[in-house]
Amino acid sequence: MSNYQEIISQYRPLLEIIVYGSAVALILIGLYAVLVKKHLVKLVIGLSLIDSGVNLLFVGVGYVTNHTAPIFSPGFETAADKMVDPVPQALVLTAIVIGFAVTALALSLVIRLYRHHKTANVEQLNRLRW
Amino acid sequence: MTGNWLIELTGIVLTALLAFTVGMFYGGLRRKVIARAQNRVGPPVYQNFLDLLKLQGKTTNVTHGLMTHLAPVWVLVAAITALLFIPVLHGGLWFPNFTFKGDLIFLLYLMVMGSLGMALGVGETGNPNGAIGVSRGLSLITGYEIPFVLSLVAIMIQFHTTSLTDLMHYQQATGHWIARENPFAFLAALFSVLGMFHYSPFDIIGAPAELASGPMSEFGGKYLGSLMTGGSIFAFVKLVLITDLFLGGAGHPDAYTGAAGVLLGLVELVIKTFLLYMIPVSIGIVMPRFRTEQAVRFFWRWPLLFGALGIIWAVFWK
Amino acid sequence: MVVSPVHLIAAPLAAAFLIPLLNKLYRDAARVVPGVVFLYNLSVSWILVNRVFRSGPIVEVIAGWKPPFGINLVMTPFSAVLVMLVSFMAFVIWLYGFRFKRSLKGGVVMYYEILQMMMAAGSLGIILTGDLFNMFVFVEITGITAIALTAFYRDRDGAEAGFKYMLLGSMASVFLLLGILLIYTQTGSLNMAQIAERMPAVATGVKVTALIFLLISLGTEAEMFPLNGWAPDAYSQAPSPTSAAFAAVLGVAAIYALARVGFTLYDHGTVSGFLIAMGFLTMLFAEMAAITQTNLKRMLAYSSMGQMGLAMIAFGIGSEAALFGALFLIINHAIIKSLLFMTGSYFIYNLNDKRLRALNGIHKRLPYVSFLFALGALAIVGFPPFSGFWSKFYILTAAGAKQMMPLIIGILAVTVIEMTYYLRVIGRIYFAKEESEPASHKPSIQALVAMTSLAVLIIVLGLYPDLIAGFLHRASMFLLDKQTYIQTVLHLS
Amino acid sequence: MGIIYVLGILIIGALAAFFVDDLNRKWTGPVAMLAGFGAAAAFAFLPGGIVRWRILGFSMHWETDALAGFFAWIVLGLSALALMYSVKYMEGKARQGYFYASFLTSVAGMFGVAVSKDLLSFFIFWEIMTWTSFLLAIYNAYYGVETKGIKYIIFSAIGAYAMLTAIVLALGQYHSLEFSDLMAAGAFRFSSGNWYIPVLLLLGFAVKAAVLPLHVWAPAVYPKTPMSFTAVFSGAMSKMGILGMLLILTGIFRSATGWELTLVRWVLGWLGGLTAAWATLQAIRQNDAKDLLAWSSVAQLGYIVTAVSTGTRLGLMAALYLALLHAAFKGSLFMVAGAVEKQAGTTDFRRISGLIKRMPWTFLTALIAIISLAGIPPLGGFVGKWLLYESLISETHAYFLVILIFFASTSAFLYSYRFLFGLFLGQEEEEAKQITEVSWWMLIPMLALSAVSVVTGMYPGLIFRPAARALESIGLPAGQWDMSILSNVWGNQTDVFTVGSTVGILFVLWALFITFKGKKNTRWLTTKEISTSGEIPAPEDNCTFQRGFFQPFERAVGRLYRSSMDQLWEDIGAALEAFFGFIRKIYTGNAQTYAMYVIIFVVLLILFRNYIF
Repeated sequence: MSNYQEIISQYRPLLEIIVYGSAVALILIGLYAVLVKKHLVKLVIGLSLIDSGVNLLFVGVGYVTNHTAPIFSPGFETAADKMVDPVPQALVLTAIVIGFAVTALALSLVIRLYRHHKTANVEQLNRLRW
Repeated sequence: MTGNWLIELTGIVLTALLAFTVGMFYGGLRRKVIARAQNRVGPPVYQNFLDLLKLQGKTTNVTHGLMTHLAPVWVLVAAITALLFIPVLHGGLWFPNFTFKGDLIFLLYLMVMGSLGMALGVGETGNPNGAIGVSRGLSLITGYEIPFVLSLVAIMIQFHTTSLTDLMHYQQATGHWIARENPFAFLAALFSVLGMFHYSPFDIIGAPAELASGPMSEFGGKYLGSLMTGGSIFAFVKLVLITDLFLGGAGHPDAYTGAAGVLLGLVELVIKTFLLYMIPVSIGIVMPRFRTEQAVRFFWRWPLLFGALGIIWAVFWK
Repeated sequence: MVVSPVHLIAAPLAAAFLIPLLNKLYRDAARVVPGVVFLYNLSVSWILVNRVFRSGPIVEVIAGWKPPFGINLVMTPFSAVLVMLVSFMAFVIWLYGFRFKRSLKGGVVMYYEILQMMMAAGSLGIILTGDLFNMFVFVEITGITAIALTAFYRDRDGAEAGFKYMLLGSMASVFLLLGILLIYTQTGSLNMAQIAERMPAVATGVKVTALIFLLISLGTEAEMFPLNGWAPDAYSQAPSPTSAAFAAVLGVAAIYALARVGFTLYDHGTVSGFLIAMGFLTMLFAEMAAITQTNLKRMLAYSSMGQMGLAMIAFGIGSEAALFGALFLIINHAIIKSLLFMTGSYFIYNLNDKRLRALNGIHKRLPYVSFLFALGALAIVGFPPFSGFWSKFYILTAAGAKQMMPLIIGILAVTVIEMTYYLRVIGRIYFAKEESEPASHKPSIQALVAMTSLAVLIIVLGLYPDLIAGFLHRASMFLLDKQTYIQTVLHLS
Repeated sequence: MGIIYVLGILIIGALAAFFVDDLNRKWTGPVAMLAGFGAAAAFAFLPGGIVRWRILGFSMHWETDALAGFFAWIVLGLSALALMYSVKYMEGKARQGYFYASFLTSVAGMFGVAVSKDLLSFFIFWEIMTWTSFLLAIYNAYYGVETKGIKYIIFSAIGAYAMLTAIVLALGQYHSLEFSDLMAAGAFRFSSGNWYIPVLLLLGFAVKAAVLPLHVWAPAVYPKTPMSFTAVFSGAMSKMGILGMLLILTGIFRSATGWELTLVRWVLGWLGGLTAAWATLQAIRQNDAKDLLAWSSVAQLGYIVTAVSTGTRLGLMAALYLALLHAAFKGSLFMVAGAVEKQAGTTDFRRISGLIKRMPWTFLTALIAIISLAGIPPLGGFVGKWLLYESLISETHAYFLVILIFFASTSAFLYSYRFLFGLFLGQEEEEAKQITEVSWWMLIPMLALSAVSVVTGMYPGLIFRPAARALESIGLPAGQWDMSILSNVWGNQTDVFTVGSTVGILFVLWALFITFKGKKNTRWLTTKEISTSGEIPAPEDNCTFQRGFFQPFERAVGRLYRSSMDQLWEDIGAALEAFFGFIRKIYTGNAQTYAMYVIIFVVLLILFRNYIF
């Protein structure tokens, strides 16, 4: 255990760059897809990517070196100050679930749209405007 | 001026008679003058009296309805009422009538009353020429009334009164005619007088050749007689009004008292009004008829300018 | 019976999950149960509102984690008023939609009722929650249910509107998450009271960036100007009771969240100018778009956006009178716009045509509904003696107290536009020659009761606004009083 | 408590009329009429008193002082008569419940405006009267709604919201909305530093009083409203604007530093004069009696506005006098138009003529009202004109303005005559033979209103005295007023009683003479038997001169007629709507664009965060 933590603390700057960098990259890639791509499914994928990026960001922020998982179990009742805050993780878990739900909903909408319009081009979906 | 209603009534009747007589004679004179100018012999001066006698003597009358029936009454009543509110002679016992009970603005409005009544009567006859004449006449009113009002307003503000009696009194007291005190206002009023008399070039209402004498065409007998009477009185009213306003009026109760004063005053009045009357008459001899819009526009140009100058003059004269 | 704010959220959620089961037992359970739940909610919120106004805010701790840890519900006078409003409107809308799609059996109606209940629950959650985490969750719950409801009719337009809503809603949720993340990294807490306490210590740059993210996300829900592309589509394509609910339930929650962020998490002064400016732009663009609409429900949707803009302006002005006006406006908007959507959808139901020109002379066929629509239109424009006048007047008074003449003139100029198109519709309804064939969908008795009660409220509040003035004054004062909020929530620990 | 009773009777009457209409249509009108007369009676016999109450922390204050009483009488009296007229006028028309409910509510609004002593209740009643009158304005048909009714409501809204702006600013500044408090604080003075408060308020009132650039709604809406309400619309509702002006300008009149009064006299006075002249010119060219009357109303209001702007003893008296008298004669004229419309089906001069024999009483009303309108002695209208001119000449020295007014009122003879000629004179149409006189239910209100003109022609003091009390109640010097002698500041007098009796006596005398002279032989002709055409026109021919009646005049005025304020506003409206149509294209309907907006918005906010937050 100590070995593992030492390694991590040694490479922590790198790790941070990797985690945060990939999170930002994911968000940007997702944004690119959402804003530029024309295919509905690609838009949905873009949204998914953004979601993942944000979640990753959250996980990264919530991590605290040398803390344990926030689980109260017999013998560990007083360990609250050594635990990481459970809230971000709960939030991320919820966000992932919600993201899943949204993606599912989005895909079902895409299917329906394709059925009605015979196209998946977002630019042709502007019957409702002005 | 007096509490004695009998004297007042006598005065009213006398004034009306005087106005009637003078007005009728002026009408006859006009016909004579025009005839002479055109190198004709013309009717005698008293021809109008003969015409009136004939008209009133007719017994068969037709009428188109109540308004037509009453139209001559309107005209006559308007003329007489206007006469009663104008001081025919300055001071004295007989001829000032109701002057102290009406001022210039009132007179202005009173003078339209007859025309409106006439217009209503004409309207009812259903004669299109009559209606055309009314339309022209009303348009013409908007023309000449404006310079006239301008000149009246000029005088009112110059002398701080709207009362005709006060104006006459001022002219008598100072000996200066208002025509001299405010020449522009006088000029504007003179132009308006041209329009008021509906003589050529402003004879567009009757327009003998076009409209078969227009408004008058459906009237005959007693109606035409009343109209003539009213018209004659009204002509005299207009002349007296201008005389009183600008030419010093007539009568010098301070200089001459009693019957002699009245008589002298009347003579003065007749001379002044006659000379005034000759202006529209003589212009009428030489000028051909305007079209309505030309006539209206004529009044909205120079006369209007003179009127405005009159007001400016009045403002700075003080 | 001991009640707590949890019931307000738990009851509809539980009922929503139970409905499929109950529907197996009793065929019309899906129709009846929501009513029971909403009635229960209404009575609970009535008790709670009384308790809040009598003895101060209620802080409800969930699962034993005391604030600032864990999750908790806070019911201040400000949220209490809105909870009451949302509960009431949810009930009325259920009543109105009782015979919704009565020709269809089971399934479809069940989904509709479930979604409506979920949306109400989510909205109540947004209003009641004391921490950002739950706010996020509830925003998402309402968002997803709202999207699903938007696409409820399985036609192409519904799907299109749903997709747009989905896209913008997801982006909003991303920004909400980012905002929460930033705040969390700086203050180390998700509890709003604690964040508010610690916020002054946070570096300005990060603070403002977080604020921007929060404003963007909540602004999307609250139909702020450049972010509201979804709104007209969603309002116009959703089923009619849902459109009413968008205005009366979702909109209330969204504007609450915006106010909570602006007033409690941050200082009011920070967001004041922004809210006024964006509120005015929202109002301006919405009304300009509304006047040229040819579709009744789109017109009403744009008008809703305009009202939200006005509410934002009021929150931006931020004086006590302005908040009073804002609260009153939110209440009026919920009541009147619901009435308009309800009556308007009966027109559409009868005509099978959403276009305005189809409305010509409809009053002959639906005299009572037309009358209610006209009443609502006059009220929402702000003609006295209807309730809409007082809210607008109070907001203007607040602006007048600060001598904001351009703003007043701007608001009123926009109101002229608003008035124009509403009165045009009234003109059409009453005075145009009718064009289309008569249909025979008379309103159901439940819908009539629902609409009439709203109309009565409009008139009663218009003639006697003092009825609720006391509550609103307390509520608006409490919103301004940040310290009390912090202390009330945190002193529990 | 009289105020409460009056309002209560009107509101209950409105509700009753609305619901009675569903039960039995026959009773709707009588119920409304009862409410109208009941309200007037309640106002007459119960002490008005003071009503104060608070709503949302604002105090409301209603009181019937002399000024409120004066205007309340215009409102209630005219409305009661109009409601009586309505009973038969509206017979057989649809949606009477709607009509009468709006009518009575509108009357309640007007009454409320008259008795309000604080700006908030003033505004509330003002708005009530506005939207109810809008409902009435669109009663007749939808065809006008898009442009005409909407025009009314837009202009009203602009005016009302200008007022509202002033109200909230005044509240923010002075923390009170009572007229008396604001007046004491000098809120209505241009020199107070908050010059925009009186300006905005005056703008609001100017819309209702149809002052020049804002007048276009009136000629559009008056003819389209049912005539029984137009009588009130033009007769009473527009006077509320005059009342407002009086209330606002009192402070300036009372404690005038020179330039404020001069400003009012110049701007408001000239606007009023221009309104009068312009509207008169427009009225002259109308071919429909209702349009003509509508424009004439605008013109008459122009006089009143000018009269108010003088702020002098004669001028203010002229304003109040004309306000009441205009209500009387324009009310009866609109009723005449309504009567003709009901009996003949149209009021277009080109389609009917010669109704005098068919509707003699209606003609009599029209005649009296028109003479009064034209200001010809000896009827009441002359007195108002006299006061106005004397005030402008002798008190405010507005010499060129008086010329303008004079031009307007001289030109008014043209349309006055046109109205009478167009409907009642000229040759009779063959179809018009079946037309009959209207019911006495309609005639009595018309004749009653005409009687006002006749009586005031001889005894204008009947109006002067309450009007003088009204002026004194707002602290303006009104002075002594004789029963029938008018006198200006120079002491020149006009005795209208003498005038009236002289004219009357002479008229009767000569009328008797001309009637009885050769009476036996008088033959009454039809309008077809005219001498100059040389032959009697065939029954189907109609020689009446109706088209282009004042063409020579129009040619004389010329270029002025080519410009149109209405067109200007409509162009502005169209341009705005086109602009809105362009603006809404930002909602492209493309989901991606919306997403792009979000991102751009975020980026902008982050870039400029230091300036925004």
